[in-house]
Amino acid sequence: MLDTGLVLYSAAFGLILIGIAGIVLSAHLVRIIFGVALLEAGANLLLLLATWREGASAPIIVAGRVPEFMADPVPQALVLTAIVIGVGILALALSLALRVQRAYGTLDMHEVRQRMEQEIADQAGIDMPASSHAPAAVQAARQEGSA
Amino acid sequence: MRRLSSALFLLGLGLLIAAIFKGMEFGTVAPIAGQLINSAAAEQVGAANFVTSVVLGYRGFDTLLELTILFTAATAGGLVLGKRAPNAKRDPDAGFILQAGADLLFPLLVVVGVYIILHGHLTPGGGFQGGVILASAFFIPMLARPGTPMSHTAVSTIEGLAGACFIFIGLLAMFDGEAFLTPLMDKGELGALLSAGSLPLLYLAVGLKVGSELAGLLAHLSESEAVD
Amino acid sequence: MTPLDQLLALSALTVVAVWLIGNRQITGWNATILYAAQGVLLVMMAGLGYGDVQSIASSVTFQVLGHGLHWLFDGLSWFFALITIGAALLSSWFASGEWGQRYRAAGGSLRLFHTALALNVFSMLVLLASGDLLSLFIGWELVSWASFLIMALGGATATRYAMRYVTYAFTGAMAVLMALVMVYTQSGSFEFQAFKDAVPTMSAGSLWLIVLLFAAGFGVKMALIPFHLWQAKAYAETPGPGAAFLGAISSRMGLFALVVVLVQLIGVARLADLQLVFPFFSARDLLTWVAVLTLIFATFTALKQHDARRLLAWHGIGQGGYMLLGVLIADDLGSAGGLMHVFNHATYQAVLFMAVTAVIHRTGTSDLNKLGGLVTRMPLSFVAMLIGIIGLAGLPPMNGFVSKWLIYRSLIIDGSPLLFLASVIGTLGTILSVYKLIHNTFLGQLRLEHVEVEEAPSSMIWPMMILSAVVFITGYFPGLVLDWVASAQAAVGLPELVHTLGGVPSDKGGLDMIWVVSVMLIGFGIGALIFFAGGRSKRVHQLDNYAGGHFLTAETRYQYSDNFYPGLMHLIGPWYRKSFRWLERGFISTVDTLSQVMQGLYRAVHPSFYLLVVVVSALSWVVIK
Amino acid sequence: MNQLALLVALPLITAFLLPVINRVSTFAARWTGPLVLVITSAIGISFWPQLGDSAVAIELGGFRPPLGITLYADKMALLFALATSIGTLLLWPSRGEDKLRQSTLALILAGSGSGLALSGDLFNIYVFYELVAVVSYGLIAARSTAGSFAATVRYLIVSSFGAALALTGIALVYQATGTLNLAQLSQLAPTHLNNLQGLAAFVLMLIGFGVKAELFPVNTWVPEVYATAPTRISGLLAGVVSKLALLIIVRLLVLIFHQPEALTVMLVLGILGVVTGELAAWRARDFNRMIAFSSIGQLGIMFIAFSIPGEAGVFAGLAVALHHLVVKPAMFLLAERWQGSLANLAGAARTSPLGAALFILLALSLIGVPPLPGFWAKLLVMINLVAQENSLYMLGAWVIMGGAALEANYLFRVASSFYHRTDEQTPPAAHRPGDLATASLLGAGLVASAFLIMPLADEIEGVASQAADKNHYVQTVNPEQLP
Amino acid sequence: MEWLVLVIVVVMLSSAVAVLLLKDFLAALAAFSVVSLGLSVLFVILRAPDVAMTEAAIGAGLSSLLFALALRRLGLWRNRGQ
Repeated sequence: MLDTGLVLYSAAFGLILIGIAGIVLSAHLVRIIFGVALLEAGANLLLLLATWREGASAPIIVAGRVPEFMADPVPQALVLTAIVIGVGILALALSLALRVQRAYGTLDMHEVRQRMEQEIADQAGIDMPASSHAPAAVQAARQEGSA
Repeated sequence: MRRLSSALFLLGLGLLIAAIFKGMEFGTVAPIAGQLINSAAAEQVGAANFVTSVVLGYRGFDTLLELTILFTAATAGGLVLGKRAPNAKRDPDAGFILQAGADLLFPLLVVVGVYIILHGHLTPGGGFQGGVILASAFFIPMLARPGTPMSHTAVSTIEGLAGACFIFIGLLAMFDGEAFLTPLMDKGELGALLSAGSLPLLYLAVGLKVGSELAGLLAHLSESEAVD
Repeated sequence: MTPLDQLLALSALTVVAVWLIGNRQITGWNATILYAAQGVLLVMMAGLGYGDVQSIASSVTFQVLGHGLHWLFDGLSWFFALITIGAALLSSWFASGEWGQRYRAAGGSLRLFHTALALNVFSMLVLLASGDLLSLFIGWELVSWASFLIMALGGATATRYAMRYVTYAFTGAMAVLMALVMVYTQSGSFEFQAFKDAVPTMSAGSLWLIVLLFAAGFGVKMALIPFHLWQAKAYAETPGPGAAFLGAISSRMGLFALVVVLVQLIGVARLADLQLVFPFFSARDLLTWVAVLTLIFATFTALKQHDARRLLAWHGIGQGGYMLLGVLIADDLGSAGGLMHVFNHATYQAVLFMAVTAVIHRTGTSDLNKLGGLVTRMPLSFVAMLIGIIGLAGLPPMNGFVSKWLIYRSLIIDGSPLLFLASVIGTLGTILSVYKLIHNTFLGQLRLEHVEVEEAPSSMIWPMMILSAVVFITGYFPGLVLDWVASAQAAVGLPELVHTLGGVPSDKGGLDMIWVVSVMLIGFGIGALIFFAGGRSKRVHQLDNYAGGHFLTAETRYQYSDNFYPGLMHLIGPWYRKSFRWLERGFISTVDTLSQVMQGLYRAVHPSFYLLVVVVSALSWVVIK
Repeated sequence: MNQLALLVALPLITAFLLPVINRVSTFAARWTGPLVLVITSAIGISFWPQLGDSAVAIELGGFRPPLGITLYADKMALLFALATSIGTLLLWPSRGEDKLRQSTLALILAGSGSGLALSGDLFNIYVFYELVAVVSYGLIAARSTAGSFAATVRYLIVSSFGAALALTGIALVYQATGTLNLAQLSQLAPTHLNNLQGLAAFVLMLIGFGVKAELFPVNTWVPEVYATAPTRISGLLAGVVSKLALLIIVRLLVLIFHQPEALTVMLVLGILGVVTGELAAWRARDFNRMIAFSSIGQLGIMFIAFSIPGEAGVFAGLAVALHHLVVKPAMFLLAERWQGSLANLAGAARTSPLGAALFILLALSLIGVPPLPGFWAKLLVMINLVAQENSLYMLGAWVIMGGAALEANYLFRVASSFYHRTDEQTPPAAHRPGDLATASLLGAGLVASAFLIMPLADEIEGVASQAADKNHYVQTVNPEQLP
Repeated sequence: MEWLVLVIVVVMLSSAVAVLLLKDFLAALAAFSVVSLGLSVLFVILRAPDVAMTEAAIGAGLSSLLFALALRRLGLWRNRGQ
C-alpha cells in the first residue's frame, strides 16, 4: 500500500513547482497569471495538509453528536481566507493585463518591459539605457561610442 | 538561455524541497490551537460548524481583512479599468432561450445563496460560498443582456454598508468594554438555526459583501471594451 | 564661561552677524573687526603649555549614546588658532576694499563670501579645540564642508573642482570614521587617553590598518601623494582672498589632526617599530617618504605651471611635505622646524596669494606668459612678492630659512642622508619656480596693455605690508615664534626646543639669526651706498631699449617669458606622465563600468527569476550547513 | 487598551463608507479621510505614555491566545503604526483623477499598515501583508499611464510570488509547531524549529516579505515602480511600507529564529543590496531612479544593521530605519517637480531655493554628516558591526563606508548643479507649496532631532530594548498550553 | 481510498502541466478548472467540506469565469496562443 500523506504532500509541492515554472519560464502574461494561481493552490493544499491526520472527521457537530477525533479546523479557516485573497489578486491582475494590452498591444513580458523602459526614458527626457541582454563590457563599449 | 537556467534552478528547487521534506516528521506535534478550539468552541461560540466559529469567531479579524482585500481589489480594479467610454460597443444580447433561462435561474440562485449563507454556522458553506452564488445570480442576467448593465451605485452601496456592518458589530462589543469583534447575543442551543449569537448576522454581511464585490468585479471586467 | 567658550561663541556670532549684514561693502570691515576681536580673545589665552596652565577646557560638553563630547585648547591648538585667525583677519581686510566692490559688481555675493570665510574660521576653531576622537571627527567634517562651500563660490568650473575635493574629502572622512570605530572597539572609548593607553596592547596589524586609515583620511586634506590631485585647481579657482586664506591654513588642519593622532596619541616611537613587511621599513619610514615624495613631486609640478595661482597652490602642497617630514623626525629640532614652518608658510603664502590677486585685480590675468615688467607700476606689490618668495625659497633673512634650517639640521643629526638630499632637491625646485614667478610677473619687458597700470589700492597694500613685515621680523627674531612652537611641542609630548630670541643655542651647531641678518643688512647697506653714491647708474625709460644699434620699439618682443627653463624641462619633462591622473581616471571608469553592470542587473527581464535564484541558493546554503 | 484596535478598524470602516458618503456630499468625502487619520494618530499618541515599559496584548474577540488573534502593542509596534498613519496623512494622494478611489485606498493603507505593525499572529501578518500589497498595486496604478500599469503588473507578479512562498513558509512553521501565535512560537522554537525545516521556513518568509522590504535581489521592481508611480505614493512605499515589512522580519528574528545562519543570510543579502543599490544610483540619469536606487542601498544598510545579534542590532537598525523614515519621503516630495533628467536640474535653486536647501540638508543627513541624526545612526551601526570581530560583519562595515562615499558623490553632483548659472536652459518649475510645506516640515523635524539627539537616543534605546526582549513578549501574551 | 487520491493527484498534476503547455488559452483554462475541481475533491477527502465548497465555487467557478472574461476581452478567445 502507498502512503496517502506522501502522495498528498507531493501533490502540493508538485503544484508549487509547476506554478513557479509557469511564472519563471513563460513570457506571456496570462500564462504567468495561471502560474501564480497554481502556485497559490499548491500553497493552500500544503497549508491544509500541515496538521492533517489519517482518519479524522470533519470538525462539524451533526445532530449534537460530537465526533471523538476531529480534524484541525484552523488550517481550514486559513485556506478559506487564502483562497478568497487569491481570487481578489487574480481579478486585479487580469484587469491590469487588460490595460497593459490596451496600452502596448502585446502581453509578451519581454516586449512590455522594453516598451515600459522606453516610456520611462522618454518621460525623463534621457536616452534609453542600453539593453540588459548585452554583457556589461559591450554596454560600456557602446557608451564610449556614444559619448 | 534564460529558460535553460530557470529549468536548472527549478530542478534544484525540487531537490531542495525533497531534502527538506525528508527532514520533516509527521504526526508528532499536536495542533495546539486546533485541539484547544475543538474542545472549547462548542460553548465559547456555539456554532455547530467549528470552521465557521474559527472563521467568524476566533479568527474573525482575518475574515474582516479578507473582505477588505476583496473590497480593495474591486476598488483598484475599478481604478485600473476606469470609466467606460459611453459610445463603446457592447456585445449583442443573447437569444430568447438564454434570456428566459437567465430569468428563470435568477430567483433560484438567490434563494440557494441566501440559504447557504444562513446555514453557514450549522453546515458546510457560508458567506463566501453563498456570496459567490449571489454574485453569479446577479451576473448571469448581465451575460444574457449585456445591453442593460447593472447599476454600480447600488452595488457599491451594498458592499460599503455590508462591510461597515461587519466592523460595526465588532465595535459594538468594544463599546461594551469587550474586545474588538467579540461575538454578541446569547449562544442559543447548539445546532439550531437561531444560535451562535451574532455569527449568522456576520455571515449575512459577509455574504452580501462578497456577492456585491464579485458581481462588481465581474461587471467591470465584462463591461470593459473588447480589443479588436 | 571659560575663555574658550567666549572665543567659540564670538566666532559663531561672527558667522551670524556677517550673514545678517548681508551683501554690502560694510560686511567685510565688520568681519575684519570681529576677527580682530577674536584675535584679542585668543591672545588673552596666551601662555598655554607653560607652567601649570596646560589647557583651557570648554564648559560645553555633550553625552550622546554614552560617548562624551568635549572641547579644549592646549598649546598646539592655540598655535594653529593664532595662524587661522590672523590669516582670516588679513584676508577679510584684503577683501573689504576695492576687491569687494569689484567682486560684487561682477555678480558675486559678499554675504556668501564672508559667511563662508567666517564659517571656515569657526569650524577650524572647533576642530582645533577637539578634546576627544569624536569631537575631532565632527570638527573635521565641519572643516571639510565649510571649505567646500568657499571653494564652490566661484561659479561652474570652481564647482567642478570643489566637487572633486568633496569626493576626496568625504571618502577620506569615511576612512577616518572607520579608524575611529576600530579604535573604539579596541579601547572601549573615544577619549584620547583611552586610545593612548590601548596603543601598546594593539596588535601590529590592526595598528597598521588604523595608522594607514588615519593617514589617508587626514592626508587628503594635506594633499599628500597620492591624494593631491584636487587641491591646486580647487584653491586656484577660489576667489582671491579666499585662496589666500585656504592656502595659508586650510590644508594645515590635516597636519594638525595627523600630529594629534600620530604624534600625541600613537607616538612616533611606536610608529618607528611598526614593521610589517620588511624589518627595515616601518610605518614612520612610509610616512616620511610619502612626505618627501609629495614635496618633490608638487614642487616640480609647480615649476611647470603657467598660472601664478596654480603655481602657488602646488607649492602649498609641497611645503606641507616639509612640515610632515619635520614633525615625523620627532626630535626637538625637527618637530620645531615642522611646526614653525606652518606659521612661516602661512605668512608668506598669504603674501604671495595677495600679491598675485593684486596683480589680477589690476591687469585681469594671472597667466605668467601674459605679464611682465610690472615692477615700476606696482613697486609695493613687487616688494611684497619679493619678500614672500625669499621666504618660500627658504633663504635668509626671511623666516622660511629658519624652519628649513631646523629641519635640515635634524635630518643630518637623525642620520638620514637620503631624506636630506631629497628635501634639498625640493628646495632647488622651489627656488627655480619662484624666480619664474617673480620674473614673469614683475621683471622683464612691460606689456603695452599694462603701461598705465597703477599700484594696488591701499586696502590690498596694507595687509601685504603687514604680512611682509611679519615674514621679515620673525626671520630676524625667530625666538618669538619658537616660544609658541615650544609650547605646542610640550602640548603633544614632544621634547621642547631650547631656544633663544635669535634661534637655537650653539651646542647642536646653533643658529643666531640676529647675527646673520644684521650682517646681511650691513652688506646690503654698503652695496646700496656704492650704488647710489657712485652715481654710475643712468635711469632710462622702461620702453627705451636698443640692441645691436637698432632701436627696439615696444611691439617687438625681445624677452620671452613663456617656455621658461627649456633645458631643465627637457631634462625632467619625461617624468611628467600624469600617472596619478591616469590612476584617478581608471578608478572612475571602473566605478562607471560596475555601475552599469549593476543597472543591468536591476533591468533584468524577469524579476521572478531572481526570486527563484535567491530562494534556491539560500535554501541550498541552509541545507548544506 | 482594547481601543488600540481602532487604529485598524476606524480607517477600514471609513474606507467602506467612503463611496456612500461621497454619494451624500463630495466635500465630506474629500475631508473625511484626513480627519480620520488625524483622529487615529491622536489615539495612537495618547496611548504612547500609557504604554510605559510594559507592552500590552489585545486579545481580539476576547479569545485567549493561541485560540484567537492577538495584537501585540509594544513601543516599536506603536511607533510604526503611528508612522503609518502620520505618513499617510502627510503624503495624502491629492492629485490624479478618481480622488475618491485613491483616498479610499490610502485609508485602507493606513489601517492595514498599522495592523501589520501591531499584529501578533503569523497568518494574520500574512493577510495584512497581502492587504498592503493589493492597496499599493492600486495606488501605483492610480497614475494610469501605460508605464505605471506595466510596472504594477510586474510588481504584482513578483510580489504575489513572494507572498505565496511566505505562505509556504507559514505552512511549514504550522506543520512543525501547530500554532500561529508568535509568543507561543517563540516558546516552541528552540525545540521544534531549531532544525532544517525551521531554517527553510525562515528563508522562505524572509524572501517573501523581503519583496516589499526591498531586499536584494527581489527589489528589481523598485526603480521602475518609483519611476512610474505618483511620487507621493513612491515616498509612502519607500518610507513607510518597506519599514513595515522589515519590522515583521525583525520580529521573526527576535522571537523565533535564533539560528546564526538566519542572521548570516540577512547580512549577505544586505551587503549585496548596499553594493548594487549605491553603485547603480551612481550612474542614474533621472532623479526618481537615483533616489530609488539610493533607498535600496539604505534598506540594505538596515538589513545589515538588523543582522547584528542581540539588542544592539535592534537598536542600530531601528535608528537607521527611523532616520530613513523621515528623509526619504521628503526626498520624494521634492521629486514631484524635479522628476526627469538630472541634466535639466541646472539652476533649479533659482526657481525654488528652499527646495534646493532642503535637498542639501537631506543629502547631508543621508550620507551621515555630523551633527545631523544620520551620522549618529551610522556611527551606531559601524561600532556594533566592528565590535562583532567577524570578517563578514567587517566587510559590511567597509561596504557601508564605501556606499556613503559613492552616495556623497552622486548626491552632491546633483546638489551643485542646482547652483549653476546657466542661461541657455530654463530651470524646472517651482515646487507646489503643499509639497514644499510637507518636505520642510520633515526637514525641520530632522534639524530638531539633531538638537534633541540625546533624549531621542535614550528613547529609541528604550524602544529597542523592549522590542528585543523575547521573554517580555511571551509573558505579556501568555498563551495557553495544552492540558 | 489511497488509489482514488493517487488518481486525482495524477490527473491534477498532469492537467496543471497542461495549463502551461497548451497553446490554446481556452484549453488551458479548461485544464485549470480541472485542477481546481481535483483540488476541491481532495479537500473533501481531507475532511474539509467548507474549503471544498469554497474551492469549487471560487477556485473552479469564479476564477475560471474571470479568466474567461479576461480572455474574451484580451481577444484570446479563439486565436491560437500568441
